[in-house]
Amino acid sequence: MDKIQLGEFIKSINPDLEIKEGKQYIEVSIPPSKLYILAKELREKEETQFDFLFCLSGVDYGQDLGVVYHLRSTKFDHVVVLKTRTTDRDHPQLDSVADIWKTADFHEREVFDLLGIKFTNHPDLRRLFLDSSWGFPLRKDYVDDINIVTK
Amino acid sequence: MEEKVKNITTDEQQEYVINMGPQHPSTHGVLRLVVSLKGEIVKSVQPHIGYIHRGIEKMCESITYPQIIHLTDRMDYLSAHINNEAVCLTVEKALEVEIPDRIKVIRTIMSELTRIQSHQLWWASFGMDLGGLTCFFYGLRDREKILDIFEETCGSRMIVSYNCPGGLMYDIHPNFQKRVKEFIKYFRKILPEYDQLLSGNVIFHERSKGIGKLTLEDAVSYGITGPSGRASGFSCDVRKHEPYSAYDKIKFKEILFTEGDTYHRYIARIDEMWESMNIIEQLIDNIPEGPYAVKMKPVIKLPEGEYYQRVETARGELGVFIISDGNKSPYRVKFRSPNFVNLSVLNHIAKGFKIADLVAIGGSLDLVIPDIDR
Amino acid sequence: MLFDIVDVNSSPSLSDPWWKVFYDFSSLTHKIDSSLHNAMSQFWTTIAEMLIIGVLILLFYALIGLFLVYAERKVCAFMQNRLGPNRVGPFGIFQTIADLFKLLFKELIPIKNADSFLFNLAPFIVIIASFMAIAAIPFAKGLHAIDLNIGVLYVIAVSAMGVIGVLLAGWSSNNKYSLIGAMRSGAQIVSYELSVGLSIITIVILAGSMQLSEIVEAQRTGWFIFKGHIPAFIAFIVFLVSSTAETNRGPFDLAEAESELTAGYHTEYSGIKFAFFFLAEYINMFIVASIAATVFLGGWMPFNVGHWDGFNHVMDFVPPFVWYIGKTFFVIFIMMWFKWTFPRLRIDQLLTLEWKYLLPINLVNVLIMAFLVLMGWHF
Amino acid sequence: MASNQIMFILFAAMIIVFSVLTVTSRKILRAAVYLLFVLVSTSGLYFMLNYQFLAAVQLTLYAGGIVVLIIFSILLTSHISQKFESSGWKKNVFSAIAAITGAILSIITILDYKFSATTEAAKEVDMRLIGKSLLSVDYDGYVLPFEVISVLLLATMVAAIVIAKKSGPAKTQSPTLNQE
Repeated sequence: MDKIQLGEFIKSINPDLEIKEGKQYIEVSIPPSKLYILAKELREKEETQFDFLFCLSGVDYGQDLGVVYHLRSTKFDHVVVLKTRTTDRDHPQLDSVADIWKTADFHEREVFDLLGIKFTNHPDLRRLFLDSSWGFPLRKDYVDDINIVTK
Repeated sequence: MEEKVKNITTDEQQEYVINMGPQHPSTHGVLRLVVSLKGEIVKSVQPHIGYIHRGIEKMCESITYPQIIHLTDRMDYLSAHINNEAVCLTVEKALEVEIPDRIKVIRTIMSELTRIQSHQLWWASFGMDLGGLTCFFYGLRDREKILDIFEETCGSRMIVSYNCPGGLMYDIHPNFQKRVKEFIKYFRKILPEYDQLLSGNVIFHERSKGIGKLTLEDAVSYGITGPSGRASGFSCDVRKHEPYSAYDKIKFKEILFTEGDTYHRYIARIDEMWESMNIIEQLIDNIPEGPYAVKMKPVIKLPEGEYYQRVETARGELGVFIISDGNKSPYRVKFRSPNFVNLSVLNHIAKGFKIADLVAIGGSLDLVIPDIDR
Repeated sequence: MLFDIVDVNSSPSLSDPWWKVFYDFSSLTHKIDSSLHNAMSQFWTTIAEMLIIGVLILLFYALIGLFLVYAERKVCAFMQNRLGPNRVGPFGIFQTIADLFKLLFKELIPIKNADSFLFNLAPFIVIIASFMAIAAIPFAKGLHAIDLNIGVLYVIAVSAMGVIGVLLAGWSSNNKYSLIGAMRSGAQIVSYELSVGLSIITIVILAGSMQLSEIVEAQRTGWFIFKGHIPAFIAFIVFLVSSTAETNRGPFDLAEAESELTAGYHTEYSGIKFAFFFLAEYINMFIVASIAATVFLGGWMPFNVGHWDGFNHVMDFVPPFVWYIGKTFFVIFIMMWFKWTFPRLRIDQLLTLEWKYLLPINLVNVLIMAFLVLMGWHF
Repeated sequence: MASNQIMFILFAAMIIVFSVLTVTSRKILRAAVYLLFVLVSTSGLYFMLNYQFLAAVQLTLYAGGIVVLIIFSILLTSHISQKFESSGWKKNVFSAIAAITGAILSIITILDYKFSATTEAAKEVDMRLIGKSLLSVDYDGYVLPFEVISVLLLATMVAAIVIAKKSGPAKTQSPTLNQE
């Protein structure tokens, strides 16, 4: 499937989704509550088979915290980008996809460590790089006068 | 006698936990593996990382794009050139700059040389992990030859920073082609020696065949890329699937196996060295004339948007994900580093094997710790 | 007598050429013994002889240790395209002496929560075991400290005691790596002792004696490795493999596998205590190599071929001590060659090799050898 | 005093001292090491008597074999910080009585035996003789005990393998380290 067909297909799964054709990949914005269901469907549907989560990045959008999932199918070689964001900066929570793609285990731990987003149902959500005395350094409002040299 | 009774304990307490690392000869850097053993059998491996976490992603948010290049060298220092290329390609893609063929060809040659030297160092240390200390010196001896070529052209041996957005830092040295050809000729003779020393050895076969099996399904699910993934049959070579630089113009094989054990991860890398030499031989005589860099604006600002570029480093797929808000420094940079992902599978495939196998499996995944920590 | 340094049975005959008489150390030791007897009482003679032998063996021990460390570094360097030590003295020959001083002056780090008595005892057990073994080895005709009539059995028995030191070291360090290393080493040495013993017994059957001097004497007409047909050769190979394993050297160096266990049982040792383990490893290598040389390669006997009298005369002219040392270093070189080319085995493969391959081969080999000897088919 | 006597006294003293230490030591591995010293000193006595075969067998079997096995099993089961509790006075009294009774019995037996003095020098043991008598079926041949012992050892080995193969409940396994 090419980008347009893929967009239409995803639209057919869930018509409420906001689908944008990016410069490279098709981008799907999705509310956190629907993320897990869609991810599972994309993984399992015969037509899509997104079995390879090649990148999972947490992003601080200023107001919101979000996660971007880059999915690829090893069979059809097509790519989709899922984006989700939550407005709750104090207790951000998203569903974990670690049981769909095992690689998400480490990636989600990294996001939790650096951005403080909690993933529900994650098998082993501990901090990865830093110890608990640190804040969440990839957030834009993170202040550390000692360790970070800003411009 | 009471102490005796106390000593007979539950199953959980019977686990014998040892810390491999952060300073341990087989972890090749500051990786700490908390290994639960039962006898010599590994029950679980919990990687503890972050000992050299430098926050490269955070640092990138406050520096300009050409400066980022120099940080990427420090991630996977053995694939320094390919890491640089990834960032350059992202920037060039975002700015929609047309890159002349000369730059593409030189970048490809340099990438493949980087891949060979990385595999040589891996072979050296892998041999050492298995107890064959001579391998280490053989591997390093040959790696020096490539580093010499790098030094002549890039001015630096390991942390090359040879790429810059829009092309290369400098033109190639006049001797470059000659020396690369000499190296290929030399290494074609030397590489069978590697087989004689290690791959042909019975003990090595016993130590590596059937050890740490990774199925195709798990490889895809865990996202294991590079030679480790291809040994399991996961066709994940970015050079084939999303060709960049000059890879669309040349012929080469994607090394694929189906067994996915330590032995085939090893063979995949050895074969990749042969394949890299083929690639270099196709290109080295046909470097087109032209400028070595495109004129770029003095201050590079990426248009607003999200850009993703994948490249194939020596260890797997490196993804560079840049979110730009139109400033001279990126809003968010994410490096999808292959080692970070490859490490996550260690517990899964090392379970149930012996502690000596854990070392072999860890060696066959070819982890570079600064790339894990970033 | 226990401290009888003289081999009474074989006094030199007058018909031998002068150099054979000259090379026979039994007359020299006789002379020393009798002159000491004349000078002092029986008691003080024994004490004096003990002292002389002790000092000589200590000196020899230190020299061999120093030389073997140097040799290992040079051999490994040449196998790895390096130069090896080349700064201290010509060709770096004083490098090991510099190392020795470094080890002597290094701090002995006391280990918290270690069993300090056993921790300090362990290196001594290891080194004493190798001391005791070296006493029974015939360096040349009439040149050995004690010539027991069960010499082979004695050497095997004593060299096996070194493992106790290794086990103690591993346990008393209170370090998990050390403990794993000690366990491996225990399992390994206890199993491989069988093969070492059996492969020597193969030759004992052929020689009909356990006395090392007699075994050497029996090889006057030909080394056992040639005399005993294929079984002797198989026994030699098995002995090489299993003795490499018994001395904890690569590719069987699981007890100190540095890529897995950092340094195994001697992880916590430093300074001179570490040097003891280090030295004992090399001396053990020397001991097993000299047993191989004595039992299979004719000890201090020169290399003679049938009726080539001229050739044989030239060979006879080379002093027996040189022959002995040459053969020993040949075997040591082979063991170093093993170490620097092979990757390490895993513990289960190591035990499989012993129990499933070497031991059955050995047992059958002993039977074949007994059959050969009974039928008188050997040379 | 002759050197022989000095050596004998030395060995005897070592045997006595280390025997006492073996039973009084509160750390199990130390006790095993003291036992090793006792056995090695005993083999020293054999060497003095010129029973070289016996001495070497003592070294191989007891010092090299049994003590290694004991140490090995201690390594598997006990931890370095472990100590024996000192036993109560009742136990002490009873063991003292048992020990003294044993000592009296052996002393009586030794005194009863008529040691005949001899002027002959100690004989060198002929290895061939030992080998032949071990396999001889004559009146003082040892082939029957030899075979009985080998059958016993075989049975022991089979039993050991059966126990090792049976994956028993976790409780029977050692807490520190299991060699598989």
